[in-house]
Amino acid sequence: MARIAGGDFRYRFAEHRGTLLAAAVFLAMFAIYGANHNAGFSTLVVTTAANKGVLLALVAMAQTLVVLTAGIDLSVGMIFVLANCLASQFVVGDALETGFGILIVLGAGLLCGALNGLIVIYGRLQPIVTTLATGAIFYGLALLLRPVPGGEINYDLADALTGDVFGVPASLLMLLGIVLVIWVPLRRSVTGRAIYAVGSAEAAAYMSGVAINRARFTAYLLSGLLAACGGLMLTFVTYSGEASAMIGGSYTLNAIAAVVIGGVSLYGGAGSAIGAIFGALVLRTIGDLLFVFDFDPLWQPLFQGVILLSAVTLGSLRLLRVRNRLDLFG
Amino acid sequence: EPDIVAGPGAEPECFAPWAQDTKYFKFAPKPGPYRIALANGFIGNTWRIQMIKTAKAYAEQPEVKAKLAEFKVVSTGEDLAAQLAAVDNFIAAGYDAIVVNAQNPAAFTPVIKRANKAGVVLVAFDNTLDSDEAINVNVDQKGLGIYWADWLIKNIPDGGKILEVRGVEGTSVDRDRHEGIQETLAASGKKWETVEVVGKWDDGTAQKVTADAVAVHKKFDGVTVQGGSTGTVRALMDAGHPFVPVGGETENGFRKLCGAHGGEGLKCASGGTGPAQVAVAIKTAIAALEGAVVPQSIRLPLATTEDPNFKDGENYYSDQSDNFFVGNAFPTCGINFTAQEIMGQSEQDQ
Amino acid sequence: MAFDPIFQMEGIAKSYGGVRALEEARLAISTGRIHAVLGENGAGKSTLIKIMSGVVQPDAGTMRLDGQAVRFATPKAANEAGIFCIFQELSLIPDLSVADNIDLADPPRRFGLIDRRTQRRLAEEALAKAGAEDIHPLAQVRDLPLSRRQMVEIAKALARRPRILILDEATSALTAGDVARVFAVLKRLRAEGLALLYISHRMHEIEELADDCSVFRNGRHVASYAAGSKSGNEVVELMIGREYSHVFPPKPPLPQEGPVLEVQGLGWEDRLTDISFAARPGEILGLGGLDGQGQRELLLALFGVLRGVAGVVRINGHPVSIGGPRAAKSAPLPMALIPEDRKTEGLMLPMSVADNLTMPALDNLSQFGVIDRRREAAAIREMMDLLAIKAADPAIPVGALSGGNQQKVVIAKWLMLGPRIILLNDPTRGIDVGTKQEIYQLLRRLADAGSTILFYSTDYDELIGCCDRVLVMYDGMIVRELAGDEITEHALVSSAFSLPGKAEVAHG
Amino acid sequence: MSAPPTISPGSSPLSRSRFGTLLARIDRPVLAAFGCIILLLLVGSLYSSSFLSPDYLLQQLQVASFLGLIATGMMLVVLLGQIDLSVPWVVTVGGMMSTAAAGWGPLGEALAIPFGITCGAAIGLANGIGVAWLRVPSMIFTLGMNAVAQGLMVLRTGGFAPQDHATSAMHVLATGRHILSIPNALFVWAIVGAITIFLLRRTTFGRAIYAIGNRERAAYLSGLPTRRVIVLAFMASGGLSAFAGVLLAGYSTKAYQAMGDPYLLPAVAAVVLGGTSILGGRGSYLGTIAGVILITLLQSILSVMQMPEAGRQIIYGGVIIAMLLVYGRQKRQV
Ligand SMILES: Nc1ncnc2c1ncn2[C@@H]1O[C@H](COP(=O)(O)OP(=O)(O)OP(=O)(O)O)[C@@H](O)[C@H]1O
Ligand SMILES: Nc1ncnc2c1ncn2[C@@H]1O[C@H](COP(=O)(O)OP(=O)(O)OP(=O)(O)O)[C@@H](O)[C@H]1O
Ligand SMILES: [Mg+2]
Ligand SMILES: [Mg+2]
Repeated sequence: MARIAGGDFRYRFAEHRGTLLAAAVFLAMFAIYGANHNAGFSTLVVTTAANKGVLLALVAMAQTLVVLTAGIDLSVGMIFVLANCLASQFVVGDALETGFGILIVLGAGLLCGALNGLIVIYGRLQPIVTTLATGAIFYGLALLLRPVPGGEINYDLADALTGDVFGVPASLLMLLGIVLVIWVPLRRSVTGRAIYAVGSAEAAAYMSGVAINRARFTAYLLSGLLAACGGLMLTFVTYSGEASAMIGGSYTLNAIAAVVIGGVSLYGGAGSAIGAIFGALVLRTIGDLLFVFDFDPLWQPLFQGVILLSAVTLGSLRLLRVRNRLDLFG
Repeated sequence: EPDIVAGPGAEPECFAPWAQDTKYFKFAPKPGPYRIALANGFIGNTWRIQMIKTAKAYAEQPEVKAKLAEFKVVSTGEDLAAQLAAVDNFIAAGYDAIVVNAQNPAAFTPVIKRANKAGVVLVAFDNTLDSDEAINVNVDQKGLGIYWADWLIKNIPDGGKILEVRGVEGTSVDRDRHEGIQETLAASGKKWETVEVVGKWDDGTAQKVTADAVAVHKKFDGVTVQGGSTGTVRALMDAGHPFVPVGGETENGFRKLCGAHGGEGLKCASGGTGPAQVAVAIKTAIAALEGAVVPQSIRLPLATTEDPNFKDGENYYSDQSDNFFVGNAFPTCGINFTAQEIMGQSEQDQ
Repeated sequence: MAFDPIFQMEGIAKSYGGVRALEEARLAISTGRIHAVLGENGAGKSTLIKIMSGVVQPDAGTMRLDGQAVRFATPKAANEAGIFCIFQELSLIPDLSVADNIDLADPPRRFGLIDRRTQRRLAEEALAKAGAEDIHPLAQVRDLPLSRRQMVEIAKALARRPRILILDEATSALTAGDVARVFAVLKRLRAEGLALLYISHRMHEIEELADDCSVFRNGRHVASYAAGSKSGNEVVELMIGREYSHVFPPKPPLPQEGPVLEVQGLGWEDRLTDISFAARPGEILGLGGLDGQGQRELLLALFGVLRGVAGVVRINGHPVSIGGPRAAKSAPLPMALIPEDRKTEGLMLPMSVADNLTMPALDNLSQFGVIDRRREAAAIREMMDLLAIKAADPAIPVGALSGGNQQKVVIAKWLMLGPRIILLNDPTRGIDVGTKQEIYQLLRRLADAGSTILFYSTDYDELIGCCDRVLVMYDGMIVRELAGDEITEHALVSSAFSLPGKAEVAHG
Repeated sequence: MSAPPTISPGSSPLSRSRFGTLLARIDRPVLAAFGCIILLLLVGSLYSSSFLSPDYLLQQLQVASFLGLIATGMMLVVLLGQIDLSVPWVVTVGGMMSTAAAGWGPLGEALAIPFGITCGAAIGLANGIGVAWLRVPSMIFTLGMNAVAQGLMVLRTGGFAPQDHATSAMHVLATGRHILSIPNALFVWAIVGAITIFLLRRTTFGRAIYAIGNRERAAYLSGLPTRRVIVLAFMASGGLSAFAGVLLAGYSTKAYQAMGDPYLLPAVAAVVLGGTSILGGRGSYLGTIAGVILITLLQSILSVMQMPEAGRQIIYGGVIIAMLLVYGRQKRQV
């Protein structure tokens, strides 16, 4: 039994290696950042970092769910933007109206996710193409809703969620809540495991009697929901809505990068949303480093590009250990 | 927070109030030299890069340099949240003033609050803020539309078919310029038909959509283009479209063409405010820090030139890049950059 | 049969696109019996059981379970009716743990969430039932060797408490030891009153296990009979529908030329240690021993696929260092490797037979990278005739061929290169008796033509029947060399289990 | 006898259809795409008859040529089962570097075009190495390279190449119409296209691309130079994107920041609408041609119809989905 127990640890570690690595990288980078910031780790600095980190983290979680099914979602950014525009319209007024507005926003996210899911499952189109197209549609809707930037939000709620609770950023607590309410149960549920199975070996999963379509659908559904949560949060941070293709695009792509840095396999079936969250925080911290180190503004884009490239290339160090060339192929 | 005081303010000819009822700010004077930051958003286009170069050129000018302990520029890219975070960081890091070119004018309410609480002077330009809590250095976008429309009305005696090449949809700038044009044309009493296409302020896009419009509608009597003016005129020339009056932005390339073909009927009105407005914003910030009384909303003069006044080396530079934005002179503020001064700024020096 | 059947199929028909996989097929199985299904590749065995287990839907026909007519829309439905299948193509999820896989479809739950502890316990029980206690329930399936995975597959089925258990060539990847254990399990299950359906190309397995047999040919049911009521030859002839004899071609005396392939002190990681042997032209050199003792690694090492290989390899006396398949093709004597898994390593299933055939030889069929269509076409025709590849048209996807013909394509595509050293990695796995015979004869022809053949097989009869010499490997070392009539089942088995210390290590 | 890759069958390993039906199925996407083009023009002609006028159509083909070059490179990469997200800034690199070269006196003037293309190919080389040797998923590596390319351009030029004016050669190539008023750009695309078709159908390189796209492991064990092929494909993609950048610079007589941004998603969409499987291993260049023309027309017609951006986006997405639902669905597994 001792053998097994000893073994257990090894296996469990192997399972979470990616996540742990991402977490370590983030902590290191953030330490450097704080150490060089005039204001150090003051509440304002941390809260500021948290607020923008959580935005990307939520979208990255959304991306993770689809990537786990061996798909890719190019529309998360646009769902994010659409939710932002909806929120700037409906999340206002007294508690009741606000709550109702939030339901509208999240519901819209679910609808978008459902649409993606249905097209991928019953239309049998490739996820990447499907979401490329639906992304355009979602953006169009956002633009209908908000021809020009503006709108408003329940300011008390916004301040509460972008502020801090006894020095702990409220946005982080919200993220924690979402992880506990959505990710953790999913990870341990049958459907959650089915999502991994589908991503890892669809045919085998089907033969084993796994409910493939339900798994896929759930993944897209929750992906839409999480992206909408992100959009909601964006509205709290910006007090307004904007139908910006630029923002949508950059969040989609950064989410993919975050997912990879977070140790989720783009081939599906392996990885965790927690890892993706840390991946997102790593990406954000790259941006912050620009602030504390005195880069010429015209050097900044190059610096960010190089760091991003190195971050995603880090994984290929494992190649050095490959002894059987066949292991090089997926 | 600044005190709200009665006008008139300092240097009224430069810091011109937006309207009669514009309120004035007076910040508690601070001893210099100052730490000033420029929180830029997107950087990947010509206008923004020239703006940053101009800002640095201005900060390098001796009399300005003397007043600055530090001038820091950060570009946060497309992402609005990142720009807001940058402003918050500057506040936290105790900068005296922050100059922003907002990704989205509506979004700054929260940071303005925080800035005012921390006694930091916040000055917005280009994309100004929908707020009267911070200083806005405004270009009269609608006025620009009116300016172009008037030019067409003046040059097309009895109305006709106008091609309007619009900017990036969903932005207030595009909306204001568009309204300025349409309202003026409508008010002119002449008969106008306008065809709208979206040029996204991008030469390539503008050129493509113009070409399409010409291929389909064959002939226009006049053109207005919010940006990418060079591309639009190129498209007309490539399509062999006869030269007609054009109201466009202040790209050097546009003015080059106007200068070259003015004789052949390409009657241009080139107007806008170049990236140099960042200099006015910085100047305003310094003034505010020194305790001068400044309007909350400043109206920038438009830098305009019409046919036949295009002069090489004066209001355009045939030896310079087409992409260069020319309207860099604000004489009333003692600001006048030649292309060389801006281009001279090499990337390395900090 | 005396027993009244628990499950019956009548007049089952199924065709894929143009291909008729099954027509008028029928089958009846009873509890407490092991029913063997025999047939050539493409006879329709897998299709039949895919229909039984709800993976595909029949075009026509009826199925009865306990007398009631049934239809299974999905594998799930079949499972709920107590029918479980262990497929020829594995149905495991590589990225999940063994435990996760074993109760993939309906794990133990608490408050709607998966109960890890119970799951762990059930997994250990199931593994024990299948006689595979050595597998750690938390290990990722991805990290297990093929034979271990096959055991997990079996454990997975047992964990579901089946009424009818189907094994479609479930043993084709197993080592002798595992096969013995599985057989014990199957016999116990029979005793417990399960109905078992067993598909294998291994006659001796069937002879050992089966109570009833049904033979299929070209998608039709040709005969059902009680086990042992027919001689093996009759059986085989039923299967292949023609005269059947001389399975293995005669072994000519070896030409006494010097060795073309010499290996000295070859080692790799901890999987291969101090391998030394030499092979002569015209020789078929077998690799024996339990599965996974380094035979595959040895072949890969020679083919240049492994990194950091120690030792010397000489071809025609020249030391060579081969950096990969490409280099192997252009070695002093061209080399070919018939890989283990034809579906993922041998073929591009969706591409046409033609494209697959010419893949390795493209360089020879082209000038400055431009393919010479005429020569290509000729080469393809030649190969298809040489190996009698049954394909309606070389332009159809190779994936549409049956296992045997696919395997022929894998071999043919390398022969096109005219290799002088041929490495074969268990080439007859899942191949029917008739095709095997063809392959054995082909190998001998190639040897007689002067090629040197290194032949790894999980199957003793093959080694005995085909090889001039056999190197028995254990734990990455050559523990014994058998030549001529030393090569007996007994010698192979005994030396396979022997420990490195005891056996006198033979150096070629 | 041997099947040209253009009729290599469905992506599902289990597909078992016969040769005849095969041909039919494979041609369908291409036919459907061309069908949609006709449909689109007819719909357009309801708005204005000039959508059918030759000079409008030639005009569209000229603009389509730019996208066509990019989509060609993208297709090669997609056939490998990869994707190239570095298109936007590689296009810009092509434009800026060629115009920059034009600044170096007569020699630079002459070498402007090849130089621009070379710079693009160089980035493609980096992409290829990242994917083939470092084995980073192309989805993410090319994304990073795109950021790096942007950084380099912003830095190198600080917004303006010291010389960012296109050479007359570039201008002529992009906008000239010398032979019976057919745009030169169209000839450029035609030539590149012809070469691509030849490569894909007749050469070992093409065969290797399809093989790798289907199963890299088997291709490697068959002794194909998988890495070299992958790198070459990415270099081709980079070079062609840069070439498009060169032409775009010639088209608007100058290079400028972010000039490639509008081309990434349309390129992917065009390739997929043309029936190429995004998973690799299957697709025909004819389809890509159809896809490119389709996308170009769609954008142009919607814009000329003065459809507001919102509507344009929704229709654009809707049309892509609708068309793929008509013919782009892959067969169900098992
Ligand atoms: N998914 C499919 N699509 C097309 N044809 C198929 C498919 N599956 C099987 N076939 C064809 O149906 C016939 C029967 O195949 P099946 O796999 O049942 O044979 P088998 O008896 O299992 O052969 P083997 O012994 O090689 O497993 C073969 O001709 C095969 O080519
Ligand atoms: N009853 C029999 N009579 C004559 N020859 C037989 C008989 N059974 C099998 N053979 C031949 O002996 C060889 C070994 O027999 P078998 O059918 O067991 O195949 P196998 O070698 O076990 O194949 P596999 O690799 O699937 O285990 C086969 O190739 C077949 O040609
Ligand atoms: Mg079978
Ligand atoms: Mg078989």
